[in-house]
Amino acid sequence: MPKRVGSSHDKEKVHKERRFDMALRTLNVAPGFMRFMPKEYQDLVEKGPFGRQIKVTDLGTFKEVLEEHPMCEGCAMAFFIRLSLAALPNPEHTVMVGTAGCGRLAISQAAIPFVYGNYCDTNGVATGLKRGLQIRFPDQHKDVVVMAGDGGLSDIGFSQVMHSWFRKEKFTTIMLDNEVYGNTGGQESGMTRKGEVVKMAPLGKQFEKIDMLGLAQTSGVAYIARLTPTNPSRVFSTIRKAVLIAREVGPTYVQAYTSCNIEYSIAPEKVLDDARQVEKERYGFVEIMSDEAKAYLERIDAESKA
Amino acid sequence: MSRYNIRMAGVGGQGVVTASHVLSNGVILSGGESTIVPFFGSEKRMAPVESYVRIAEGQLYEIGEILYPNFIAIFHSQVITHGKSYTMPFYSGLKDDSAILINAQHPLPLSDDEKRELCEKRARVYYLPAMQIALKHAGTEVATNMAMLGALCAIIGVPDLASLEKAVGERFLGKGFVASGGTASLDKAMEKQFTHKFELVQKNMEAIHAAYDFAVQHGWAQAHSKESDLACIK
Amino acid sequence: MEKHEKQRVVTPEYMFFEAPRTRHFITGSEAASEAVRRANLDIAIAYPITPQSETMQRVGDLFGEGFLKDYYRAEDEIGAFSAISGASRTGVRCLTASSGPGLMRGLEVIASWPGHRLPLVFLIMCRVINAPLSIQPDNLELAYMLNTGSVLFHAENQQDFFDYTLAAFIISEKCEVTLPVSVAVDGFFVTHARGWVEMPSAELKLPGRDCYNEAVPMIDNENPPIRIARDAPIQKSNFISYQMHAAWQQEIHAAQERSRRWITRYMGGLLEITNPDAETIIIASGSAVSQSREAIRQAQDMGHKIGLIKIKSLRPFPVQELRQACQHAKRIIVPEFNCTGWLNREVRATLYGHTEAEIADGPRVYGGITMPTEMILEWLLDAEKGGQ
Amino acid sequence: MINSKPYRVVPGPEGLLPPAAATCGVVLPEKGEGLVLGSLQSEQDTLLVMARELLTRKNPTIFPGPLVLWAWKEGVAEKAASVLELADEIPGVRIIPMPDYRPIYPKIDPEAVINPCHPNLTIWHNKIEVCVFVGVHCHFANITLKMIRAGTNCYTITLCHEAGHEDSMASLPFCGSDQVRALTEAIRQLKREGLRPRYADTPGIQLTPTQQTVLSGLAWQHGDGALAE
Repeated sequence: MPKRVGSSHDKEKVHKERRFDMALRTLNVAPGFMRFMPKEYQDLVEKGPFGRQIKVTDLGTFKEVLEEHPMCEGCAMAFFIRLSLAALPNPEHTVMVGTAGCGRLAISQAAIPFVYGNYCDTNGVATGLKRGLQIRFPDQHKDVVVMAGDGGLSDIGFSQVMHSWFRKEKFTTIMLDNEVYGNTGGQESGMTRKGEVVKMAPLGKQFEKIDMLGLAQTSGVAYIARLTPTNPSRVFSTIRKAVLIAREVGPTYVQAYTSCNIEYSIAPEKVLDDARQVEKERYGFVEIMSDEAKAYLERIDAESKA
Repeated sequence: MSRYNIRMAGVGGQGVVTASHVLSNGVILSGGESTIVPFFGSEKRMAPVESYVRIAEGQLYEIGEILYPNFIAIFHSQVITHGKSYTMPFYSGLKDDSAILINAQHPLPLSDDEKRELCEKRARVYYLPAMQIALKHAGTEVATNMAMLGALCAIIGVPDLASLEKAVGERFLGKGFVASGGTASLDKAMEKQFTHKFELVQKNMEAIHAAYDFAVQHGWAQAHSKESDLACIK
Repeated sequence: MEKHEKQRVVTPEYMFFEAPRTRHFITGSEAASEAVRRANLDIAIAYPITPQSETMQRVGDLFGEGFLKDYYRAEDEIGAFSAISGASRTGVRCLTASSGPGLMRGLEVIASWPGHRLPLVFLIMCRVINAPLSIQPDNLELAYMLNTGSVLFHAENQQDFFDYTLAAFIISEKCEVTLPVSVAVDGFFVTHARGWVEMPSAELKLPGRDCYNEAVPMIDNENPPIRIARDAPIQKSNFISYQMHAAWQQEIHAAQERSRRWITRYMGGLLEITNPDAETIIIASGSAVSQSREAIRQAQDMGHKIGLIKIKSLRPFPVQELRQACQHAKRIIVPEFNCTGWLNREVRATLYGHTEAEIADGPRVYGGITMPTEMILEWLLDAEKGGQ
Repeated sequence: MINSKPYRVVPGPEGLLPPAAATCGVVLPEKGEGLVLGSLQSEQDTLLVMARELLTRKNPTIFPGPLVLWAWKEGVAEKAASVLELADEIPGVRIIPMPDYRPIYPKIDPEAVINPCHPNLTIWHNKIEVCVFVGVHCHFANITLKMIRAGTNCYTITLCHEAGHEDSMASLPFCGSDQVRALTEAIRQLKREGLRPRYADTPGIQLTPTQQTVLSGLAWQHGDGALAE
């Protein structure tokens, strides 16, 4: 059961626990100022996910870090982002990195530090963030999570993605794969499927969808997963594993099918049907883990049970 | 032909930019000069969209946003109620003795200050049930933008309806128009609703005519503008 | 114990002005890395390009010796500059460097640092910009740097390269500045040549970065607010007025202005004047200053008194100081090591309406050659003749 | 010399955007000094000007930023307390926070927050003609101050923890709780000297309608401050 914050006793308890953690101090409203705080902040302080374990079944019982966002109605990407942010093992110690694309419209609204730099730079910036945080807080896990689109990671940001993997940088890269440049209005990306007629591919795309999973394997990424947002608890466990393994073992990569219902003309209410179909026909659920990553997961599972 | 600086404001998907193109082209077809420039952010849902139409007899040199309009067309009430406007308040920069056309069935609850300022500017404020007109006459609320055009056209007196009809035809039947972003996708969806593209044009024109008549009947037409339309009297 | 832990932290004032110094005959690359040794630097990210590499590989050796906490060779300049921007956001002291084509490659990132309010030091070892290719010195790249929003110094020699680099870290991290500081030097002429450099003891180091006293929150989850989206929201829309973007740009240039106080305090001013009462004046920056000094000596032997204004800070530019210094000037020449004459344009724009002097459109060399003192002398004598 | 007259930082509205005062020659004060309308003054004179403006202008409002809203390190609770003491001395004052700097979707509630992406929504809506920024990171304070000067007639006061702000009408640098308390004392002094505050009849802090709604809607909130140290 999630820790419910109701009675003053609980409140006191939560508060005491938080005292030991610097990050949670940024959630302590200064004495006397609570009544001037906007409701969303009061809710985040009282009912937020910080400093406690959240399970997928807890959705709806706590104040999520992301609620309002300006993405399209029925957007699968927005849904996946919401699930992923809720699944972060320690949102109070997580930094998100994004780049141009639809996703950042939602991610930037979340109650998690968000870095938006330039075109192509996500995995370079994440490298610097991770190393800087490592210098300043050598005894504290600080999770850095890149969340960007297929264009941002497989085209313009490709070099930095690959090199962050070669260097074995310890952070998570999540691709929001809508198989098109959605934000700029539907142009071909490297992750568009061969033959699709989209903008800038007037004759249909001439080459195959880039095999990012294969590249990740070749580069020695410790945990690799490909999924669709059809199964929230799977999204939860995948994101969680990816973030945890990146702490100790090495780079992790999650590729999620997050259809663009505008550019691929999917009715908002059919978005999840489409995801199910795509999952069944070609996307599937793929999970590739190094032995070291497996051992690590087993170890922390055993520790948490002990 | 008077000089008009028209600021059109609405939210994504309403066809604000389309309406501005049609209006502008209609003016050119009727022998005048006109330019437009659209602006939109990159938020996806209910994003504010503005388009600026300049109308003149002679050559137009200015570019960019219209910061000091003498006509404002509000396509969606959220422009006012949610501040979905690039400049705040929605009538910022409005010249004295200008007109505001708002798509709403009933007057919006403006604050006392807003009412006072509009009154001081001697602004005429017209509420047009554009969505209802579109539904009734075109059978789809997507034609709301066309209803707005019809009333706008009646109020300022340009272009003539024949030119406007021609412009609507060019927009939906012509090959030269390059729609950006999601507009092209919307176009496709619209086309599916009608068996013939001609029908689409015809329905749009019906919305335009109905709104035009509505405006004329209510005495909004330029020649008949009444003192009672002034914001301070409402 | 790491090497850096054995160093004693001293105030910037002590390091710059009071600590006893000893003289060393070293290259510019050595001078820069010696500055880094005393800078209490946390992380440096490098990518090789001539003539910058010597400095940054020496910085790598410092990492090996334990003076830095992290260091790596990045995949390219965009990778290096992006990563250093990530590190700077977390509150650690940061360094990177480049030359000519590398700088041009990374320019998108460089120009974004100020807007992201990122304190860091960027060393520029000037080199010809392609095409055609050359590895020789030419400082055209600084023309591109002038409008990036970065604070920008132009060092004349090895001593300057040492002093400006150390000062750059402190100025960059001042709250009201919170900007990258770029220290440029002409490649080879300084980086690969030896000169005398006076340095305080290597047992001293500057205080570390005080990141919670800066203009923006750190991305570290340890300081408020918990919702940090501190990078400029780039859209024009209902909830972000265009004004924000405009005010943001103003603020970058205002921050640059605020660095004047610290440049004056730590570097003795934005410019340096020799022979202030001369009617013929040379205005120069970088290696052109050294060449000018020699030309002035020769002119003096011939009975001509020539003034020299060395521009140390290109951004902010010493506008008032330059106007003041040129009030009584009759003739001005602006020797430069680049084809377009960016310093000449700066000088003309600054002095317009503030001086009666003739401003000559040169002299200039470019493509990778030094400026012979004879050339400067020739222009000086021409100017004097023309002015009569 | 052209433009030799010192630049004055006066309340707006100035139109599209005023220049940044720092680029017009206004320099930041040293410790012990303050800035008033762009010129350097003693700390005490600066405090008295601030005090007078706060007592006499319309709808005085304090805008606390993240650095004072969240008790994240030693000294913040103390400073927050000093800000509340200050508020208690300004009759009719409101406290509207700037809890973060992000662009807020879908809508800024001007009775709940002030946001650097569009600060004037809050100034206009609440007809604020004098305000105090305290605990806002300098970058965001500076861009906010310029926009306020562009579009409103609000007199801006900054109690800056760092080097101060050229673009506010009155600015005090290096402000800890002692300086905030010195401002409170200056207000008391003016009152003792016979200055009748504009809102003398409405003592205490006024909640905005949104703040009242939130407060009455949530029972747990009555233990205000219970979470803080």
